[in-house]
Amino acid sequence: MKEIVFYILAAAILVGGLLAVTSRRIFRAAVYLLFSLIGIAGLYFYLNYEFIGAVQIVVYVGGIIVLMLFSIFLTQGSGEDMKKPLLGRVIFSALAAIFGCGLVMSFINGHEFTYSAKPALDPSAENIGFQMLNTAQYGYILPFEVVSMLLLASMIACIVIAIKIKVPAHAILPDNPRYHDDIDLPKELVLEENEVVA
Amino acid sequence: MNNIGLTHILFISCGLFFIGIYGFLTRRNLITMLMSIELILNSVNINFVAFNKFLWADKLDGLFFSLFNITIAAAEAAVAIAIIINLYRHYKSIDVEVTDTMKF
Amino acid sequence: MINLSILLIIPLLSALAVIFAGAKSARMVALLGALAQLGYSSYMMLSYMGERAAGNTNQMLYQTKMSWFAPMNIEYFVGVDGLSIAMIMLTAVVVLTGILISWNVDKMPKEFFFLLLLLSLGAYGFFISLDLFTMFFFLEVAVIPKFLLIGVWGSGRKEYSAMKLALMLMAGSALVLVGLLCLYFNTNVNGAHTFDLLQISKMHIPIEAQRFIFPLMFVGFGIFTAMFPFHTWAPDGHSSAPTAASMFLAGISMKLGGYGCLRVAAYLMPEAAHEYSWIIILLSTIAIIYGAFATLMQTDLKYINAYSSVSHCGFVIFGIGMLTKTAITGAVMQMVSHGLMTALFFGTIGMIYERTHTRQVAQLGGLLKTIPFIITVFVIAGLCSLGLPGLSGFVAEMTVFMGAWQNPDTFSRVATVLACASIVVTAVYILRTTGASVMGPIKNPDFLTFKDAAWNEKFASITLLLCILAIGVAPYWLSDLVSPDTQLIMDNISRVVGK
Amino acid sequence: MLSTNLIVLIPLLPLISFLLIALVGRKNFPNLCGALGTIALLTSFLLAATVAYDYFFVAGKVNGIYQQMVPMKIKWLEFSPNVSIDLGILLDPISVMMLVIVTFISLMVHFYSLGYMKGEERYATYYSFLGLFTFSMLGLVISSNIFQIYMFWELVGVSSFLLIGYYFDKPSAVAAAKKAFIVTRFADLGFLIGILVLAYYSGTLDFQTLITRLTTPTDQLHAITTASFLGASALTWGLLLVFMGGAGKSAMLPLHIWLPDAMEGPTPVSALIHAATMVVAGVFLVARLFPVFSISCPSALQVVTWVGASSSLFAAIIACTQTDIKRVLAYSTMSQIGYMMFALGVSGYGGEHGLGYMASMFHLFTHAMFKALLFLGAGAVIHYVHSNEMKDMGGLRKLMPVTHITFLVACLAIAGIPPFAGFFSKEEILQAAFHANTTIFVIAICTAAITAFYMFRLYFNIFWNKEYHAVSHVHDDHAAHDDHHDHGEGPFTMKLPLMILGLLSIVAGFLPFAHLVTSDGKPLETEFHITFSIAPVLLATGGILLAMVFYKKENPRPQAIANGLKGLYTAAYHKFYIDEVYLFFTKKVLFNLVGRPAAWIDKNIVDGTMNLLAFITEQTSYLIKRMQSGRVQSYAAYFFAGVIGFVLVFIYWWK
Repeated sequence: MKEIVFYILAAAILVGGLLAVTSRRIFRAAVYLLFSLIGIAGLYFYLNYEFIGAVQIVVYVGGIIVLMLFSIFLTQGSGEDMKKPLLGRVIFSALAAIFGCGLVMSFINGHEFTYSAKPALDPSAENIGFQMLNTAQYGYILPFEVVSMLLLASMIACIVIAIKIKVPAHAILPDNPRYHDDIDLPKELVLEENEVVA
Repeated sequence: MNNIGLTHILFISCGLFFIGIYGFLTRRNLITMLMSIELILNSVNINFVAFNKFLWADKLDGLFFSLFNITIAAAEAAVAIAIIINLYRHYKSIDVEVTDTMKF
Repeated sequence: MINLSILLIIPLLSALAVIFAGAKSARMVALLGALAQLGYSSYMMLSYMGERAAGNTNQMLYQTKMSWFAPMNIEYFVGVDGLSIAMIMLTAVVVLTGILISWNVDKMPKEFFFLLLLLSLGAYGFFISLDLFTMFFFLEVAVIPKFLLIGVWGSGRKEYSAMKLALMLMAGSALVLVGLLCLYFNTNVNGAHTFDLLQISKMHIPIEAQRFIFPLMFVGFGIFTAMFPFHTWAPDGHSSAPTAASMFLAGISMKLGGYGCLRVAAYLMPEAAHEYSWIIILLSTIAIIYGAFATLMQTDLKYINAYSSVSHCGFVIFGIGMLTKTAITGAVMQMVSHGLMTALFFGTIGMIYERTHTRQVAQLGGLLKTIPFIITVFVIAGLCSLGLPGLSGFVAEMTVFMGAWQNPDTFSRVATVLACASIVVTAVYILRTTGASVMGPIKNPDFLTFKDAAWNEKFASITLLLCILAIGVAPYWLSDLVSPDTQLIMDNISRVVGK
Repeated sequence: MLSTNLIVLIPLLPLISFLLIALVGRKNFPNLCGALGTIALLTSFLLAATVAYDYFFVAGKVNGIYQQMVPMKIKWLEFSPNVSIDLGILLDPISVMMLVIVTFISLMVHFYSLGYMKGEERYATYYSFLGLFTFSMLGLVISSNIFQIYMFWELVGVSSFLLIGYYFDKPSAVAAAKKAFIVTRFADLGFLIGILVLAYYSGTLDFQTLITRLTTPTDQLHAITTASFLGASALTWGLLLVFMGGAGKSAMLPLHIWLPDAMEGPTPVSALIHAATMVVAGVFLVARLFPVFSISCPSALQVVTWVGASSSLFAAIIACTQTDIKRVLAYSTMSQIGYMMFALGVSGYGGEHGLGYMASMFHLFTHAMFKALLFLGAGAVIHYVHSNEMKDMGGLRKLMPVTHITFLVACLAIAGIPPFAGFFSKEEILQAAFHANTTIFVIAICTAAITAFYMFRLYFNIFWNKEYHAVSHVHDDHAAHDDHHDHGEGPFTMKLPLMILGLLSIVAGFLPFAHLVTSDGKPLETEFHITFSIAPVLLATGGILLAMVFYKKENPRPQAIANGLKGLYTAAYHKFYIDEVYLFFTKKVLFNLVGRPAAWIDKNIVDGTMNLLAFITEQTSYLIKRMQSGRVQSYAAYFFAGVIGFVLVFIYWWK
């Protein structure tokens, strides 16, 4: 029974992932990715790590996928097909991936893991929270704080990068001839002034 | 349960990783490339969790690593998307082939 | 008392002064600098001769030693012997005349003279250094300005030539650097390594190391002296270079290589020099003969002189390869002689070119009638090149031949006979050139309007001519100046080889 | 007596005259340069005559033997403690004799040129070159060191080059000058290597030491005769190579090709350089090393003999067909020098055996007189006619009486008719040859007959034959003499040397030469065999008569003979095609098969390799540059490939 669950999860993860990287509709790709991520969350549940499975669902499914969907809406029509990947590259990448996969799998297969015999620690939210905010040895308070700084920094970065500022063209990129007004350039190369952003 | 060991899970994560690689190498759309990266990150997370579960069940460190990974992946995705949007404003496209000005 | 650092300070100061001088007065400043340098060098030579006559038997005189980079034992260590003095005098004369000949350069004169003086600084530094690293440093100083001089002030395919020359010379100095470092790590002074030339000469470098280092050094310096088959920078470089740069290139720069081959390669690694001498002789004999024959077919005056330089510099390498005292003395004399002669040759070619705007032999003719002074000097330079007694070339070549013949094996003998045969070919191409370009009927009516040499050109030519005659008529002073030091080099060689 | 300072002045005076004229005189007082040069030479000649007198009659003889003296020796360049080039003066009978000949002929030429070269544009330059030549030649003859002789040898070569190329705007003159220099230079290569060989084994460059070491049984002699190369001993090689240098300068077969062309120079120059002095330098050189040749290496002397004999016959035959009078004289010079050479060759060393040596030197002496006279006379004729060609001449005997008479004297002298100078010297040579080798004797006597024939062919063609008609064309090099019929036979300055030389050509034969110049310095008693002389004189007379029959009056006989001997005649007329062989060798073989390939290889293979390196580098950089495409995915692919590569390396290879 458990095996069946596992294989279903595995199939969801792998098939979802495969479809996510091959589908030519970007919206569908996002949805396939969603399935794959949910499968991974399922795998965590299957391993009895409920907390991390929940985080996975909340962050990925609730956050990142939604973010991606928004950005898809912002950047392009979701309906039409994406461009076909270059055939040569597809072959190369596929071969490389299969070869690499085979290589790694053979290593995994050949390796004898020594399973731990010690009593398992309950991965409950309580235990996790206790150890994470612990300042003693093996406590994770410092990484926790660092990650919070990182999140703050990335938040600011997102705002700075994505914000729209109107500046005169020559003030931004004085040296690039592409942005000079007095040079005759093909039309598609000349940007309108209001399109130039920081 | 006994039949499903660490190896099985590692197979999954390995497959997922190379699927991600394949996607990253073939996809031309930046957002889909970002998706591939998410797959790769997730495969890593699976590994952490699986190792923790099977090899060091008395500890939680693998769990923490994947937790932080998820956090960082979120931050990364956010920044990446910001960059993608910015690029889109410049080039009117998010095709990776277009963004090749940093060459030679 | 002589301070050798002054030899470096004068060109350095005059180079700086040229920068701050006006565009018009730059040449005057440069001339004064060169004159001061010549004066000081002559004074140094005289006092050196005085010291030697007074019985000073130190190998190197006027030594100065300062630590430069202590962790690696790199020192600013200078000193001179007869060999370096001959080279320094040559440099001083050629630089002075080079400045005079380019008196009327109108494109960026300040930069031109600055680079010229910088080049001379490199050459002086190279000749007086006794620390291998310092020597290498100055060698590099003497390379870079050439690139600019040819690339900016040159003519014809100047970018190509400048690039070729700079790359090949750089390759040469890269080889030298590798050799230098290998040598350095094979030295041992109380557990530390040293670059000190005098100390290295006294210690024994393992023969396996010598076998590896010697070719590196010799080829590296050989490129500088246009050794076959690494000579191809010379024809292109000379032909594109402005007159003064050609003079410098052939007159001094090629001597850097010869001096290096002798002072560093052969002196410090005598066993390897002995082992490899057959290769050196082979290559240089090829260079001599083949350079001469290649010259026969050239149609451009500068190419003619460039190829003949390849042939003549072959004698330098040939003399070194023969490893007898007389041959090495001859090689040194050939360096000096060729330096003066080729500078004179290039100088007069420059003067002719300035007037006719062509260097093609076929387009010249009958110039002897219109510009007799320049042409007379040109012919004398040619006669010196073909080894006329009374001019310096004869003395040098004969010394090399006499020295070479002292090796009794058939291989050396055959090589010597072949090298001797080149003097016939030399005569053929020199006479063909002079016959076609300066004798015969006047080819172009424009030639009749030419003015003969101006004061600066006369001054330069006469200075060089006097030096050539001084060596040609009274060679013993040069021979006496250098032979004690070639004797030392030979001692070093015979000590290990037992020859 | 024999003050060193005075002897040094003999060569130095011409040098000073050269420097003075070249540096100062040419610009400031061009017209006085001739006089300056002549005065310098006159002084020089007087000094030389004094020295000769002192040497031969006062100071030179010790115990009845003429000694070699070295009054001066300066170390010039030291190669190794024993081997050095010294500049010195070596006085012995031959060098003193040469001093006199050179200064005297040079003086005559200087004097003659005052009139002949008058009005030339480069009059002063001409005199400066004459000074340079005379200096070099004098330096050559007094050399005490084999390398010193080589130096002056080269210097005479270059002054000859300058003088032949005197009319430098005439392409033929330039070509001739080049040819002369290059051919002799080629011969000098042999000389140089010969010097190297001799110097190496004998361990010295000094003539006296060298000769002593190589003629007496010493270690050096043993070493040089035992060392062998290609079957001949090092001594033979050395001497033959030295002789090669001499043969080049003396225009011996097959290195003679430059001499006829050298006639492009002004005629007085031909008289000085290419008849009387420089061309006998080869003979002088062999004479200088004669003890070594004769005592230690007779086989080399055999070569000298045969080269000399064949050259003399060969040149005589060619001379019969030439029409340019100076070329006839040039070939006759070559023929006479051949005489001197084989005379040396058949000679032995010392005493009675040294007859050939003495005869050779004697002939050198007399030949200098009458050959200079012939050239100067020819110069006068050319000056008058403005042409070198026989067909433009004829019947000049009434127009140029002095020239006619002196020329006749010279022709009689060279033909060996008694009592003119040539008779005596030639008799000695023939006697020496007769005693040594019959074949050589036959060749010699044939040559003598042919000589008489072609000289009188020349004489009759110039002075008799048809009546003289002035040719209308005017030579470029004599443009200044448009009014040539006004100057008649030429000024006094031209006539006087002719007369002096004519006189000497008559009386020089009576000099007691055998008492003065011999191989070992001891006087030699020669007897005069009247019976022996009959045959040569008769043959010579026959030659003269034959020439008279053919050429005294215009007649079709010469043409008929020429047609009869067509093959031989054409071949001789074209100098037996030796020039063509040389041209083929130099132009076709050396230039096309060596020079051109060398230049091609240099441009395409050696330089091509360098350029190929540069090209490969450039292309590689283009290739690598393309990898830096700016495409993230490519980078990722490289990265990925790299990771896999490292994984493989670390797992399978780097265990």
